[in-house]
Amino acid sequence: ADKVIIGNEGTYPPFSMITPEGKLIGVEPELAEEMCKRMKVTCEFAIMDFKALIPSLLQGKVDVVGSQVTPTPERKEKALFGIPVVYNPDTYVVRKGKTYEFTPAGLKGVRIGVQRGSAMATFITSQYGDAPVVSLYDNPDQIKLDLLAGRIDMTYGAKLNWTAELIDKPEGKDFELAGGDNWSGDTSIAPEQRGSSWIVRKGEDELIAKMDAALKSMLDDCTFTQIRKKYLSVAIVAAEAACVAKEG
Amino acid sequence: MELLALGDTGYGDELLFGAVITMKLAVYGFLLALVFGLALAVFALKGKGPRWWLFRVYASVFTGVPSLLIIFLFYFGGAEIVRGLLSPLGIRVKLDVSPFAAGVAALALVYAAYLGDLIRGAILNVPKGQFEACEALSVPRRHLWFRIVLPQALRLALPGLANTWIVLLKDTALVSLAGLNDLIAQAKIAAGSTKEPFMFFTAALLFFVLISSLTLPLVRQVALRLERGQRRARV
Amino acid sequence: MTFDLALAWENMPALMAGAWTTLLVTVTVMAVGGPLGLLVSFARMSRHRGLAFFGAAYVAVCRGAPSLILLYLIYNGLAQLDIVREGWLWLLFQHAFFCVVVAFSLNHSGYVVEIMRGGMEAVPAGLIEAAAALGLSPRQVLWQIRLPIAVRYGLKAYQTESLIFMKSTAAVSAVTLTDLTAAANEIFYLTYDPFTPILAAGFIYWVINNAMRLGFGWLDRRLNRHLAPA
Amino acid sequence: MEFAGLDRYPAVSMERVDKWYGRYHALRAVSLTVQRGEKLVICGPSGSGKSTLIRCINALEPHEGGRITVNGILLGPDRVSVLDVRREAGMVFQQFNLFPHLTILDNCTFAPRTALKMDKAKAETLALRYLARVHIADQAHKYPAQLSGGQQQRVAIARALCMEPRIMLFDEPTSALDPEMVGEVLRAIEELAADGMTMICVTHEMGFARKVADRCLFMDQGEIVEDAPAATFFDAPKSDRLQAFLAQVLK
Amino acid sequence: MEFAGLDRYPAVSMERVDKWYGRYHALRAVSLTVQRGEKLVICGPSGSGKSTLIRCINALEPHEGGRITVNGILLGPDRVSVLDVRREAGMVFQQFNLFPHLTILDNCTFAPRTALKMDKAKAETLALRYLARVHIADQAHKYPAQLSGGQQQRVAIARALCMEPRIMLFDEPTSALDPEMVGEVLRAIEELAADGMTMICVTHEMGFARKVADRCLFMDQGEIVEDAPAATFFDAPKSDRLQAFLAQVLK
Ligand SMILES: Nc1ncnc2c1ncn2[C@@H]1O[C@H](COP(=O)(O)OP(=O)(O)OP(=O)(O)O)[C@@H](O)[C@H]1O
Ligand SMILES: Nc1ncnc2c1ncn2[C@@H]1O[C@H](COP(=O)(O)OP(=O)(O)OP(=O)(O)O)[C@@H](O)[C@H]1O
Ligand SMILES: [Mg+2]
Ligand SMILES: [Mg+2]
Repeated sequence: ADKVIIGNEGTYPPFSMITPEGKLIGVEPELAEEMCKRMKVTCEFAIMDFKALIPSLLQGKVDVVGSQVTPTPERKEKALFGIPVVYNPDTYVVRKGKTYEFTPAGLKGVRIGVQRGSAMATFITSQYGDAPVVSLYDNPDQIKLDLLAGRIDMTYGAKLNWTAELIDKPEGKDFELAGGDNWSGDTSIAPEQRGSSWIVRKGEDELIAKMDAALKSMLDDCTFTQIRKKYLSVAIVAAEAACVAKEG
Repeated sequence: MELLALGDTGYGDELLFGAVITMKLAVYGFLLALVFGLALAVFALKGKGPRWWLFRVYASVFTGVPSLLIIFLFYFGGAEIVRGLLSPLGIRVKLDVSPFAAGVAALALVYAAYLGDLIRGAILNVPKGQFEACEALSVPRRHLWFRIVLPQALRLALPGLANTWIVLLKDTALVSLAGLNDLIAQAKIAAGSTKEPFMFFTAALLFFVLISSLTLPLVRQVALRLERGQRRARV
Repeated sequence: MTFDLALAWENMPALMAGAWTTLLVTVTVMAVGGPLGLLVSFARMSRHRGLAFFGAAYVAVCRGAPSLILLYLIYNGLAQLDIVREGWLWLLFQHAFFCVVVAFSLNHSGYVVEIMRGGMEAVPAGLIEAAAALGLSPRQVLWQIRLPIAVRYGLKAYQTESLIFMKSTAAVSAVTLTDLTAAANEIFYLTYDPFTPILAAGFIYWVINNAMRLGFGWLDRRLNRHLAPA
Repeated sequence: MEFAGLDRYPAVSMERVDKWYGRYHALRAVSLTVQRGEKLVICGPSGSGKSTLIRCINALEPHEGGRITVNGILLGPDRVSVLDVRREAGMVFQQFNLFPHLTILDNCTFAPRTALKMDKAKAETLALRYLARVHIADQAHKYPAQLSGGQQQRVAIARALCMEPRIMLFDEPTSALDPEMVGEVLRAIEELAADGMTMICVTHEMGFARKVADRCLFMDQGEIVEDAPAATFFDAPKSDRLQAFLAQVLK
Repeated sequence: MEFAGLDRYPAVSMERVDKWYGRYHALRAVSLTVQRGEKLVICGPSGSGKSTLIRCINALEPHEGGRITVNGILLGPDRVSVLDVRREAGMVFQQFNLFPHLTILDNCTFAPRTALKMDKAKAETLALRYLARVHIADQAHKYPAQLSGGQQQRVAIARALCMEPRIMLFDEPTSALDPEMVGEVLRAIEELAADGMTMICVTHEMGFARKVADRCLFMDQGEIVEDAPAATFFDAPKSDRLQAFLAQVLK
């Protein structure tokens, strides 16, 4: 393929966002641009709701979903996953001073907000059944608003994002992370290989192989880490370890 | 407020582009719906024959189901539907339905059903004498329709048309859910990137209120023009 | 284009739960927005300039704004205000359902105002004069003659608005409620089947729509008994 | 009848009444006295102010200058006595104006029950009596749209009578009717007239006027141009305008 | 006039024409011959089929049985000759049916320009000539709603004349008019009659019928009950039904 259309959501800082000039920036778009350069293809971004990304991929409207997708059994049936671009474990965000026991009994009646159509939503229902009161949101911003407003007691979502978007910010002073790191994806995946990836349609084995090769080379020469550092201070994949160590 | 500025410092220009897309979507959708609705109205004009029933079935489906579902259906399934329709003819096409195309098609088909009903009612309300006078004067069909009946029907249908336009305009908001970068989508993106949702949503709200408020005086102008001759000159 | 009957059947309980939410929202909003619209229509038609202006502005905003945005501003916007969050209002506004009812009632009532106004203005002046000539007070004329007749005139327009509004309640998924459309979308996100959940939900909407139509038809026959041939 | 002294007042008296519609002078210093029991017919060209005149008597239109008294009740420009006056004077319109959503019986009982707080049974007895008087009691349970124009107009008369007014005002009661139905309505009015009720009737039915009226008025451009007993009115019109009018109407 | 032989045909001939509205038998074997230049008046009670009769002549209603020929053109049930027949016969309706959104002049030029492809200047000259003939050329640039009923009806006559028909059909041309305006329209029709045009007119204006008609028909229940010269029609009606009808209409 000479031209690859990459789907991205544009509303997921710091991984993906849009500047006032209307430019798509963030960890993932920049990684993707570098990847395309190395693959010697021209890339074009299509920005859409996260929920529309996978259907658009399946319908051929985009060639790659360039927003981190957590592998679940259902998704793996439909698409090919590349190497992880981010291991972003999921965690709970709760009000400071509240302790919960993360079992169906412990969360009985507790109000949890999660994103619609996400692996996290599936995880919560599979873990706790209908014990907690689950509210479904279209995007994490709405979850944050309701968390602040007190409509929900906790949320369950990507640790990196919640740290950057709430805990590290002044309005997040009353909140803390809880429940440790969790993996909402396919549990059959070995822990060291866990992580969210970019995906392509089934049958595009050639494309995914080229992408993986390009990403690997970026990891190896530490370009990956340089790009990541522009937005985030901590490593996002295990494969970064060498580069992180080198720089001390 | 500088977040709403035009140019590189704010999202004003993005919103504006979004607004242009929204307007384009609404205008194309409405015009197509009008043409198609008119065709349906004329098609189903006469009494309760098979054509009327066919129209009822069509209207029942397209007005019975939310436009959002029809937009989704066209967006995610449109290519397949068209391929399915064409393949018996031996035509194979590679085609992709853009959100804009899906939006226009869905809005046009849905609102054609509403407008068809409206226009049909208006035509039936044109006094029968107007048709008879034309017949008695041997006026050709084409002139009967385009110069006598439709102008008068338009006058009767106008308030309903204005109403439908406003409803359709607001319905365009749904196409953002299929990935079109219209005003609502731009407002969502700006809100997501800046974490200032209220400013952008209020701006979007004002845009819709403004357009629909402008519609009414505009319609009044058109009405006055169409009403030419209907008003009794007060002496 | 394939419709997966098994999948649709398997998800029927989720779809029905969604449909129940859709119905509940629709009925509640009609019960709240109808009388509210009637009230504002009096302001809109009032000779008092301030009231009339309020009525006109109310219609412009409530009718002109997409309910999705209205809903968003009420649900998330009001929650930003400390007076709302710390006062008794929070007891109400903390619930998504309450916000939905408020937002949609504003929207719905905007239409009701215009429908009522149209109906009231269409009542022949002669009928009102006849009632006045019989010695009825202006209040009696309004409530006993003008209003009942205006309601009959407006019924068709109200039916159209209600049916459109019922379908527009799909926007409630933006504030955590899972209505019929949201339920269908949940299934879609899990299966990525572009047809089955949408067509199944579409069918349920169609049924609700026609049930409402029948209800209105019945009401119309009851109210317009006097037009039936002897 | 309750007031022994009532007979001293004329049924209607107008003194130099002026009526403006915006800048249009619709009644120009009209003076008129109608005695109790008198039958008055008003005619005149379209736009001459006939309807305006009787609508002022009934306070359906406010008047700007002069005095109107109805059975001794002064209808000042302040209009405080509007409801009282309307109970004295019943009105029948050209377009019937029956309430379409009420049955014939309900049309007739409606005003007595709401305005006079009469109880249901009494109001219905009353209504049936007046419906019988206009020969239409058998239609009591139908709706207006189910009756012919002539029947509807007779219901309108019964409805006005149910308020037991002392004066009846008719504004072209037969001009919206098919020629064949005019007769039945005029007959109903004639019967009322025979009962001694005070009546003011705008009509162009000259035959009817001749037979029923004590007195005829001719109006033109907001003024009463001629006011004469019925006989001389038709046979010896004085003013040119009335002569021309009669010539045209009688062909 | 172009056809020398045209005079041999009667203007209208109907032979045992039947017309059904669904299961309602509206015309029952009606036969009728109208000679060129003849003035025919049709009267009869409401619903007797008068309108149906003249609408059949103009092919506004198809007929089910029998033959209708208009100036020799056969209007078979196959209706192929509809357009030809309509050019022979102009029609004036009770409700005028002017085009409300066109000026008076445009109302008159519309059919000549669209149906006859006449050019604008010629059509306007023609229209102004016929508008002048009904004394209304000065209103040419107004809209119908700005004219009185009588004026509107005269425009409708001019509009029909602009197609230069050889026969004019009038369906109660004055019954939607105020009494004062009837005269002016009847005068306009009288003038046409004086010019020798063939005319069939449904009307209840007996004075007019007496003055203008050569022959009068009385219809009842879809049949022609009486067909007589105007004089004997009014003064010596033969059938009971016509006698009863005349008694009622003339009061
Ligand atoms: N509400 C109004 N506003 C302005 N002008 C009015 C109004 N009602 C009546 N007029 C004018 O007042 C004049 C008298 O009207 P009125 O209705 O009394 O005439 P009329 O004698 O009853 O005529 P008609 O025989 O047509 O009923 C007319 O010129 C009319 O145009
Ligand atoms: N389109 C129609 N469908 C069914 N019945 C009709 C139709 N038009 C007329 N009729 C019936 O045919 C009969 C004759 O109607 P027509 O209009 O010819 O009567 P008319 O003599 O012109 O009466 P009028 O004086 O009321 O105009 C009536 O009984 C009428 O109800
Ligand atoms: Mg009048
Ligand atoms: Mg007729």
